[in-house]
Amino acid sequence: MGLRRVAIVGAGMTKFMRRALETGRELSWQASRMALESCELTLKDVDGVVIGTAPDVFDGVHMKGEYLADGAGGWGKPVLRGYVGGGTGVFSPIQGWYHVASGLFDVVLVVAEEKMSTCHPHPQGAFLSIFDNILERPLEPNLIWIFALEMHRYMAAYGISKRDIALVSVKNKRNALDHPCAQVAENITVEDVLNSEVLVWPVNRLDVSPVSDGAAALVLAAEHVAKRVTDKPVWIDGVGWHLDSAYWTNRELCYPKYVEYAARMAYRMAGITEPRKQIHVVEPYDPFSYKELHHLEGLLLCGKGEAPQLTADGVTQRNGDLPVCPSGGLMGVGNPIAASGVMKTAEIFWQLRGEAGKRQVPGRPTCGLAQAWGDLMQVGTVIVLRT
Amino acid sequence: MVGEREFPGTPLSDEDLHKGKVLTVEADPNARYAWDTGVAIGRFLAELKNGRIIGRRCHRCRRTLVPPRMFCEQCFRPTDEWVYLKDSGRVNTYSISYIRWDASRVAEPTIPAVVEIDGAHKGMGFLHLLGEVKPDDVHMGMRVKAVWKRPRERVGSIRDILYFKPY
Amino acid sequence: MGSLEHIERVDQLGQWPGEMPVSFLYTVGVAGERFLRELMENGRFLGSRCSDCRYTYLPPRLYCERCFAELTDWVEVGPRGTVEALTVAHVGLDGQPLAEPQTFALIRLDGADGLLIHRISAPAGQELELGATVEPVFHPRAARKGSILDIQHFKPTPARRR
Amino acid sequence: MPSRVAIVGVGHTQFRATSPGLSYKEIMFEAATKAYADAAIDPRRDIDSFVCCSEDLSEGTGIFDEYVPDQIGAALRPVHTIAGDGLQGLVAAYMQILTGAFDVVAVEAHSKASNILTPNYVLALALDPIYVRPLGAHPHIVAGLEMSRYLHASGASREQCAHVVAKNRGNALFNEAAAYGADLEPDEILQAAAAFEPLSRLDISAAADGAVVVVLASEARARTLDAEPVWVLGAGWCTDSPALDSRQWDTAAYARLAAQQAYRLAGISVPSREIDFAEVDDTFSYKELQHLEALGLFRPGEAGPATAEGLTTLDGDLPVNPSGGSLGVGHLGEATGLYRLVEVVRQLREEAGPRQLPDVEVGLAQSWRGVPTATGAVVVLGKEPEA
Repeated sequence: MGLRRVAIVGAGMTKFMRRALETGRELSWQASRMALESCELTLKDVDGVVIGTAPDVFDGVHMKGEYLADGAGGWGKPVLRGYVGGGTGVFSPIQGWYHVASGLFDVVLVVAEEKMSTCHPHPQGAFLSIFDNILERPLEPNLIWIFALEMHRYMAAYGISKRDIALVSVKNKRNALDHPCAQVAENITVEDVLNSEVLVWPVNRLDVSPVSDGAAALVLAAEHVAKRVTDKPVWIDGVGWHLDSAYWTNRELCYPKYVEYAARMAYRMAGITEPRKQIHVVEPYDPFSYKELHHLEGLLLCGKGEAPQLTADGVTQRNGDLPVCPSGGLMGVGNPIAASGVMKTAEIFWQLRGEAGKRQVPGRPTCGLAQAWGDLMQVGTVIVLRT
Repeated sequence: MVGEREFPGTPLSDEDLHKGKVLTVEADPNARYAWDTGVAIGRFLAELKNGRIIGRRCHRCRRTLVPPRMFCEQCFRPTDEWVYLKDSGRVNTYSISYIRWDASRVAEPTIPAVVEIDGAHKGMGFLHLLGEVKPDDVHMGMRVKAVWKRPRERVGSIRDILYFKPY
Repeated sequence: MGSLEHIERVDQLGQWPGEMPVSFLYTVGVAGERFLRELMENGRFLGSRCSDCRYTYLPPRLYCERCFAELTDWVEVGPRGTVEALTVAHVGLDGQPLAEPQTFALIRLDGADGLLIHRISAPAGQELELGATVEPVFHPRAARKGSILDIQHFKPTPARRR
Repeated sequence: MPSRVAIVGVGHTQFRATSPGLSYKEIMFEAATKAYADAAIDPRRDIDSFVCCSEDLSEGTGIFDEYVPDQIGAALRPVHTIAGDGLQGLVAAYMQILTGAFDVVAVEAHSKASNILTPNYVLALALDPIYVRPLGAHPHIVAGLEMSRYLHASGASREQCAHVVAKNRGNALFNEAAAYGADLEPDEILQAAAAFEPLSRLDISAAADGAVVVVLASEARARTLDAEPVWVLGAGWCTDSPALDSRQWDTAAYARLAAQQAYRLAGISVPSREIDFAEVDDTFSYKELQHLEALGLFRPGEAGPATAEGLTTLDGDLPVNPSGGSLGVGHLGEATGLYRLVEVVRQLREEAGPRQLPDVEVGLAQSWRGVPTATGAVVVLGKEPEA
């Protein structure tokens, strides 16, 4: 659809950590440099930089994109920071895509960073500021409230149990044991999830991804550059994003329509008509266990309310018919908000190149998808990659 | 292969951070605001002070919107008139919270809910709390009614409603 | 500005107060640890040097922003430096006039390319100008915390010793 | 070659020191309504994508992108936020159209600066938290230092800067949207109280509230609309080092590099001859001079004398900031650059009323993100498509 094809040619990331010694700028540099080295490019080769990072109150820096710019390779270059809440991580490569597809850029560095440990007494305090300033903040909501409300609505609409949902935590935390950057990888059981501390029913401690520090980066290139620097370019064949109304208490929460719209936009661009058949490996956004299921449905990879069965049947296991979150996802690797979406995109990149090591899914996948979500249960961002 | 690479990053423990093993700088943002409530929310708050819930109606799509807004996001046009709604409704969804906004534990759980307001367009409501009910007795679709602060205690705030209770 | 409805009661136009209810705890980072500890313990300034770009960062950086190399070449710079820019602040963060105007300078420490921004204080009657040579005044060792504020301020060097 | 991109609609509110009785949503709605009426389009049907420009801490809301869609007709549509000036939002829209995947894209930016009770504290959060912020200084010391350096390096004088203030506030008298029009003599400005020497209080633009929306369209789509298109001939944006220690202090390197990119796209080789008028950033008086030189509209050191001689007045050889600039209109936060682009559009459409410049074909709008950033953007607009 775009005038020019755009490929991902390199990826890098830091460990995801509860607390990092590095400053946000240092984390950004670590991930960016690794991404450039992975494709043997240097900063000189980079024409433009895209920075993805979500609320400034995590890092405790106003105009955080400016602050991070040198660590992200932006010195003396065109730099643009975009964001769509939690959807930012997958939006950042989309933003990189339109830079290159526009014809104005040949090589773009996409960098996402979050240093949530800066925020005290707890990063969740920062989330109070995402609620409506006048009608919601006075009620002193916790971030988890709204997801508990959505999860409950989803469970009720389709008769889904907490046990069905807990399987996602078990799978993703186990997958993450093979990820060298993982923060909360472990072997747990469904019972462990159900017996973990109840935070906001129906959400238990082990249904929630952690707060994290970390950065991740991608190198995007136009076709003529991509073919020169690698024999394994991974093409960005479809991108989509949609933002629904801010009035979340006016919307039906049991189904993420905005994810469906974003997916349809990306599928149209990528020529995907039967997503379940044409897509081989997916990294849907899983900051909470139920979100993976919710998103599989929104991505039209199964019918409404059917994702739990898919999970129970083992279809979404790494060696299943449709591997879902082979990285370990946010539930296992960690969740430095924007960086985690770039991590997901990087995972699909590595999977399609056969470079995912112990996490490699079988069957030589040629088409994969990464998706993120965020704001007030409001935004979907989708990217479709092919070899 | 990615699994063999050395990934950067230096994890710290809580102790490293708080017991001086690494150098740190503390800061208080002192970021304070006074947001203009505007036409729609200004009126909504004024009516809460009066013990009433008010919405705005769009004549084109025939929806009555709450929280009210001066524009219809579906039709992209100004909304047309104010409509008083009832102070009752139904529980659209709810949860049971054992934590505060800052993640600290509470002794008695609170029950956040989305309450669809009677008189508003189907499915439209706002976030509030439920009260005078045990968590186990709440169910989706339950009829609830606002419990207001006493008139002289109301200030024109969403908290002029203490909570919604079954009725 | 246009309003979609006539405002009946200007005395009832409302505002809702709020704030960012958090505080921040920043790590000083990999390069910052080395720089600030040296400042605290020995009152010495360490820069980090990129030999390819011929640039010595101060404060030091872990990486060169120009070529992205990891910087491992640490060099002592200063403590004397040159004033590159000056400003006298008459207004404080609260927007109110300061009781005492404060002078700030961009200082290039000898041997560094990067510029330090800090308070500068000259004895009464002594005019400060661009190009002046200055040196740091440190807090006593026991009072230093590993912070940029371990330097109280800079002051003009009394006489040129060579 | 990609097709051209046109500005097909502009809309904005008046700009005033305060905007009591109106929420940010309500002022955005007004600007959007006007822009869509100007373009004669229905956003719910005709706009493919929306870009909003905001920073969380200017709004007092985390991930502010949540609250943008409804009042600009963007609910459940592709919407994203650029954490940058409106001109950076505009280049994001420009690139989206150049990909060929979007025909019509709207850009929004606004200021509710009056709602920030502690603006200097908020701005101080943009300073480096380790090395600069602990000094406890008002962030405008960065501008005081830079002005000291600029005057030293360029030979410009405070008097010449005062001419900038007198000119821009005078121009604002002819702009009904402007908040701070005034008839002042340079001498009166020089006598104003010192703020951050060499800056006086009157050298610093004051904040104002307001909202701006601009609609862009592909050439093919622009041809089908009633509105007279104004063409984007070139655009560029750039970030110098975010760190105060390693950036260039004498000249505005970011503006020079952004202009190079824009001029290359626009095919401009002698900007001072090919550009008829300019709207350049004048957040602080000296910045207008520094920017004019960085943009190549004057040689280094010549913008000051030229301004004092009246070359940049409404009837000068190169009118600069006919709108009144930030000094006269008010500083509009992230909407600053976007409103200046609106002024260029109005001048090229010959709709500028009492401040209409005669015979203008090509105009330039430039933005700077303010202290403590070293980021700016340049957009060159032209009346007629090249033959």
